[in-house]
Amino acid sequence: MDKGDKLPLEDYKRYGRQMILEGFGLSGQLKLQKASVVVVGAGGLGCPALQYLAAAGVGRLGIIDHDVVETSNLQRQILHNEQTVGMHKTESAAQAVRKINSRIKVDVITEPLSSLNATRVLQDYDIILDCTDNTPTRYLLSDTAVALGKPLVSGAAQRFHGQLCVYNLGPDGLCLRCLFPRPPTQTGTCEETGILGAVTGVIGNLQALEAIKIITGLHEKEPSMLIFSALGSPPFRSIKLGSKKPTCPACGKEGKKIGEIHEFDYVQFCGGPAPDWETQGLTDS
Amino acid sequence: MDKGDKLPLEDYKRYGRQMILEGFGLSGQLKLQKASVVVVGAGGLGCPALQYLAAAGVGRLGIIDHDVVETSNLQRQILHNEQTVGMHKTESAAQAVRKINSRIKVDVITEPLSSLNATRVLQDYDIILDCTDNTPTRYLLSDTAVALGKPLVSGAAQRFHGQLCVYNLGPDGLCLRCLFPRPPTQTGTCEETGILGAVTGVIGNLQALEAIKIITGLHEKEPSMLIFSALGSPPFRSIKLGSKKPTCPACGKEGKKIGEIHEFDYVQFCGGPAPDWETQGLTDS
Amino acid sequence: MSTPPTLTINVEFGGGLELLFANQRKYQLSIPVLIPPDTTATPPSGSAPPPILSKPADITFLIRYLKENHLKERPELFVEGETVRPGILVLVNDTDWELEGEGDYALKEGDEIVFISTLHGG
Amino acid sequence: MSTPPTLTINVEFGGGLELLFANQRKYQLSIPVLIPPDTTATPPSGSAPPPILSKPADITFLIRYLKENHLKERPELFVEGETVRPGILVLVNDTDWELEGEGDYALKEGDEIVFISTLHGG
Ligand SMILES: [Zn+2]
Ligand SMILES: [Zn+2]
Repeated sequence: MDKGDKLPLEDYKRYGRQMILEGFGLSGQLKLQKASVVVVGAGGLGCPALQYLAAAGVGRLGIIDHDVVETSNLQRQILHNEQTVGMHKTESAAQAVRKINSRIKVDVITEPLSSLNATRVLQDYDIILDCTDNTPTRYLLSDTAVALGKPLVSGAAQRFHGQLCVYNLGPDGLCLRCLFPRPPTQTGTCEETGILGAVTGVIGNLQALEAIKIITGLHEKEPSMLIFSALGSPPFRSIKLGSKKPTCPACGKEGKKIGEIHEFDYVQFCGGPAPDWETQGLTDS
Repeated sequence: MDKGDKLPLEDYKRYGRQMILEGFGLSGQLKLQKASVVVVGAGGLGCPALQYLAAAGVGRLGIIDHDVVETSNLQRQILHNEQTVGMHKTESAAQAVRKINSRIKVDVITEPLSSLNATRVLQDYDIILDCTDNTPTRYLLSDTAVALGKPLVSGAAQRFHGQLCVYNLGPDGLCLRCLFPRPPTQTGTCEETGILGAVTGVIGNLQALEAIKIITGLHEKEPSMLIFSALGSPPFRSIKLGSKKPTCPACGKEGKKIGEIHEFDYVQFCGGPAPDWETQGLTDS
Repeated sequence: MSTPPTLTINVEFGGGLELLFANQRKYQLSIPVLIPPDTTATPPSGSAPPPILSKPADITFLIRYLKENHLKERPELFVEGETVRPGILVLVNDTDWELEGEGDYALKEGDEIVFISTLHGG
Repeated sequence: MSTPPTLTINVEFGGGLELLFANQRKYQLSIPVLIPPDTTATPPSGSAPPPILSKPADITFLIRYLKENHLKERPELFVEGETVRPGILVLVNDTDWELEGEGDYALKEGDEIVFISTLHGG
């Protein structure tokens, strides 16, 4: 898919408003064109993220989801609509993404992500966006991103709150397990919490922005987490995080690691895929 | 259009995820259903704002713009697409909005906003969103919002930067002229500056969120401005602002006002409408 | 009898944790400067014999203090043993507590300690 | 001869104003605590006769100081007379300078003064 270092004249017109930005230029646009991003979850976070990645001209987008569109999704999952209710979210989102930008490649991956397929499915992409809605998949994505050496742009949203963090970026970038070596003990319930659509929009949008910054070399790579609270004053708070921890069970130094990665970290106890107890050895490859 | 205090069963399903939020509930959804919001500018800010207002179920949306969709818009104006290039932005956006939510009323206003029609066009709506791209229209909107006593949710974006401020909210809410009594002297050029799509997305999204908070009564009404810089660390900064100024030429106290509102404040010297020198007296009505 | 010296700190809850604390997001607390090495979280009262105060109040103390004085429901969603449960981020003046010594961080006048539950939804 | 006392303040530019200041967003400046009532922005130098210092350095002084020492191009986009041009927001420790006395605000050690150009694009 490499088109060399030339951009069609049409693309100058289309992407000109971002190409004239300082530090962006033709080289930035070419980097976007050659880049691939996989968006895991085509829901409240994935929809706005896909939208702005496609509009900016990221050359290849992967969309992973195995759910179908439901009416209750429409208050926030803005790539889906009344006509696509019942369709797979991947197909519905891909249709919308192709409409925004017919010139990019869109991969549709309609299978549940598990420790069995994560490496295979994610390895083709430069950057992984965590737009999922559950903790086990978040750990699976973090561990896989570490194993594959790829940055993971992680977003989360619930009620009036949102969070954004880039994991495993650069040689010092921490991972999810550096912060929380083991997943929270599951409380047994998986009832749906409330969520305001615009909150997922803000976070998903910022995920696209982080990915674009990483691709174009504009990311400053300081480890931090952004915390958003729609009713808060101030609404945004940035938290300084440390670097990668030598003791991290996922990305730490061999011999210094504390704790283990368990296969059941990846299993949702309320409707997720059945556990496969054969460990995948994702920790180091 | 008042449907009373009942919500169709279908809407419980559709909006349930936001209705279960604390402080929202059925009454919040009914308030949204009865509310009307006018979005001035269907560009980089207006598109994401319209999207999330429509998805949340705001009963009536007005879209004001007199431009047509161009290819150079597509990197950020995510309601328009390759097929709607050449179409009026209002029509293109309305088409997308109706697809997101067929059950809301959408008004298409394809005329340039000026001091001659602003009051008439804006008076029917509860909240005004400033999604415009020029200073004269920003002053026209602020002065008209003051005259009509309506909150103005103002967004702006340029290069890697964005700003968000709610003007004229509640009895003490300041207006644009409280901050800047007169418009910046125009430097004569109107060349287009660079803009990253995701930056307009974040701000437009937040404008929808502010409108939803105001409508549902969740807004805390503390005067502040949010400053966003995509490459900054931290990226967001909240600024405390004062209340309404008695000396403000627009919203100040009669007898204490300093300075005047000029008709030429509303005129773009680079391609805007021809000035109408007959003053409209928007300052107090 | 003299009151032991106290320090004032600001505590904030986010990400939903405030729901466990009477839905109040911000607390201003007066806590003792020094605590006994094996202190309970009960603040020293004037009538009891004064305990031996030998250790500065740290975040481990604060967690216990919050649990015993302000936590209203489902303690298992806030604490686990002597620390917070996995998935809760603790910030000392907007910095991850990891960088500040975690539970052993000695509280200082005016510190802002934030507990944020990480979110999983999307 | 003794150096007049100075205070250290942090200045930041945003919204595009940094482009006028060599594209550098943050400056740490040492400025005199006291300035002559009719001061020029030239910092007092050791060799010149010491001026009469009678007035605390305020934001009006800072604006002139920035213009004369750090502004690289198009001064009309930053200053207008003795103040900033319309459309520039001045913040004193994250608060609109309006609430702090505008140009007359006397600078204090460690103050963070931010100049932000308001945006018009959309
Ligand atoms: Zn790690
Ligand atoms: Zn005013």
